[in-house]
Amino acid sequence: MAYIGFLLTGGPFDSERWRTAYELGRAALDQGHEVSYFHYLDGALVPVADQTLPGCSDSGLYDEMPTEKFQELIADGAEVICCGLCVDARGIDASADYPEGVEVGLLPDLADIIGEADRVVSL
Amino acid sequence: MAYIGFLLTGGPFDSERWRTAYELGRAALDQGHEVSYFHYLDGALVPVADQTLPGCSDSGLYDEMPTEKFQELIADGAEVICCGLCVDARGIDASADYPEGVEVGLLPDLADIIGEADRVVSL
Amino acid sequence: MLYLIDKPMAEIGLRTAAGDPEAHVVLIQDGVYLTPDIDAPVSAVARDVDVRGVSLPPDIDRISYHDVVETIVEQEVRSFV
Amino acid sequence: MLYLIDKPMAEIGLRTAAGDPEAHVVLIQDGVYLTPDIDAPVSAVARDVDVRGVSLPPDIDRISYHDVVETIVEQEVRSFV
Amino acid sequence: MKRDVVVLLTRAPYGRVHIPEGLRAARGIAAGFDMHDVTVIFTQDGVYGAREAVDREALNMTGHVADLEEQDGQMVADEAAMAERGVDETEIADDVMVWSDDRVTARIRNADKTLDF
Amino acid sequence: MKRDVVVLLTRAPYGRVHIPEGLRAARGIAAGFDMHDVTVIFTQDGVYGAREAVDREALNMTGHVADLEEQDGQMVADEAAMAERGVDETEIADDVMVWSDDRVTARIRNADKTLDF
Repeated sequence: MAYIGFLLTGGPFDSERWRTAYELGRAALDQGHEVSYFHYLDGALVPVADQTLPGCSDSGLYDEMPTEKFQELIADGAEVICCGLCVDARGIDASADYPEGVEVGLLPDLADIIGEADRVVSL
Repeated sequence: MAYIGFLLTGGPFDSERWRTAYELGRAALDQGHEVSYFHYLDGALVPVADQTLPGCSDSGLYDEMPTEKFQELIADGAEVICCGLCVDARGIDASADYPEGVEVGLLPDLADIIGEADRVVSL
Repeated sequence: MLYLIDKPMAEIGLRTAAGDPEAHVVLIQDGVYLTPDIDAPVSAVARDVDVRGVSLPPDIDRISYHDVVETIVEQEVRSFV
Repeated sequence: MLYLIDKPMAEIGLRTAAGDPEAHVVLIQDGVYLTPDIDAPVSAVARDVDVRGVSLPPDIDRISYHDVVETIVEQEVRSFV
Repeated sequence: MKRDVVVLLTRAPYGRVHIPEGLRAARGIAAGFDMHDVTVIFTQDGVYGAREAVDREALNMTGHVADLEEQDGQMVADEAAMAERGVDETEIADDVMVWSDDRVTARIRNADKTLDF
Repeated sequence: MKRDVVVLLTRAPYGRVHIPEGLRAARGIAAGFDMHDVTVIFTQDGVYGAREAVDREALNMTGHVADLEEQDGQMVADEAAMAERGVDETEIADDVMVWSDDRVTARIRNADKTLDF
């Protein structure tokens, strides 16, 4: 088993990076690896609850919304930490806006992931 | 007096477009013109209340946070409408997350701005 | 017609301005890094120039937001920002 | 070493991969539009290829997310995404 | 007042919402009170989104394109942007017209208003 | 475990938070429990941010750069990216080293981990 850490700086609607982070994390969990995410910059917007976009294709990027994808990863054992400074900068109220399981941390958490993970993928 | 409409699709941290929209709107109000904003896509994140980023320079982009800049424009007479679909997609709770004066609208509001404004600037 | 040009949309923006004998190009945001090869007066937004520490060539004028708005009110604008 | 390459970071990413005789390049996201001129095996993420309707040249393989992760676990990775 | 509006789609189609949401805006403007005339132009990396081979369903384009057509909106691909990216005219979807550099830029200059996504 | 970390700054400095917040991350990593070794490389459009003439104060760089220096982090500008953009070595700030293409890319390959902003 390996430990794979992800740094995600992309937001939910401006690039595919959140989705790539999800797909790689999904595959890693399926293969029995340990997975941590550190959401930084607009990555902090990805797990915000209650995202809805009507009429989305079942085969596309938003078959489920980004927050649902990450809730699924958390349920399957992934650790998801959002940078508290980025949370505050965006006016996100973590206790009200994040679903259960999303943690708020700080840069020492990213430093720990870098120190402990076998692989780090920056997206 | 002219009527200037702005379409803002850029978010608060990924490009300078919100700031350009502010500066041009500020100058237009100072010159006695009428100003409307339609915030679309990540533009809907710009007026979200309670943004804080510590240690920002007084001479830089975040001397005040984007939401404060737009609250100032609203106080000085600008109309700020956020696209409701974009609001919902981002998990923004308009009544709780937007400061007073920020309206939620739909694409017909953009169509009206295009029909009525003397100039439209897309940012 | 005033043409606001930023870098990401410079490709279509400068082509569009090039076909207008009355074009006035205004470089804005990261557009101030550009030195467009165009037969038209070119200005650059002063604030965007200053914070980036860009040295403008002598044929590019500095312009304030105030003057951009004055010009936009006088004539139409196309934004490539 | 595996090199994940998207378009916005292709400039530094492909230069970095070019210096590694053991490089395996994986085009990902908008990186699948690229046809890198590099002396290394090149793969492209299948899902990203399909949704964009890109026709891959014969020397670029398709790769699944599952296989990307397997390869990342076997060897180090550099992400330019 | 009814306006002649050009909507520019400038970004690559997948991974971001700009092409589908730009189309949503285009048909929303065409359907509004003034019933503006709307021309959607795929330019720069947006031309990738005008190709027949893209998965329009996965890109959430299908419904917006149908609505836009119903409002008599037209879709155009910018030949100069295609040439720059090696996209051939035969690759462009049937419901998208291919216009030359001159025609595209003249259309943008002559529009009443332009928006970009 | 203490790691050798490269932080790549790839975007133009003004209008987005990537350079200051990338520097914040760099010094945060250098100051963490493991005290990682950190090299910040300004590359692609990021090299504009390594120029002496940028207003570091307005870009919120000053404090992060000071903290990074205190943690013995180093800052490097990528000469190949500079050449591509017409940025001369004389324009680079005194506290940023200019490294050749080979040296930059070898450093990235040989790092334990890389991050980019």
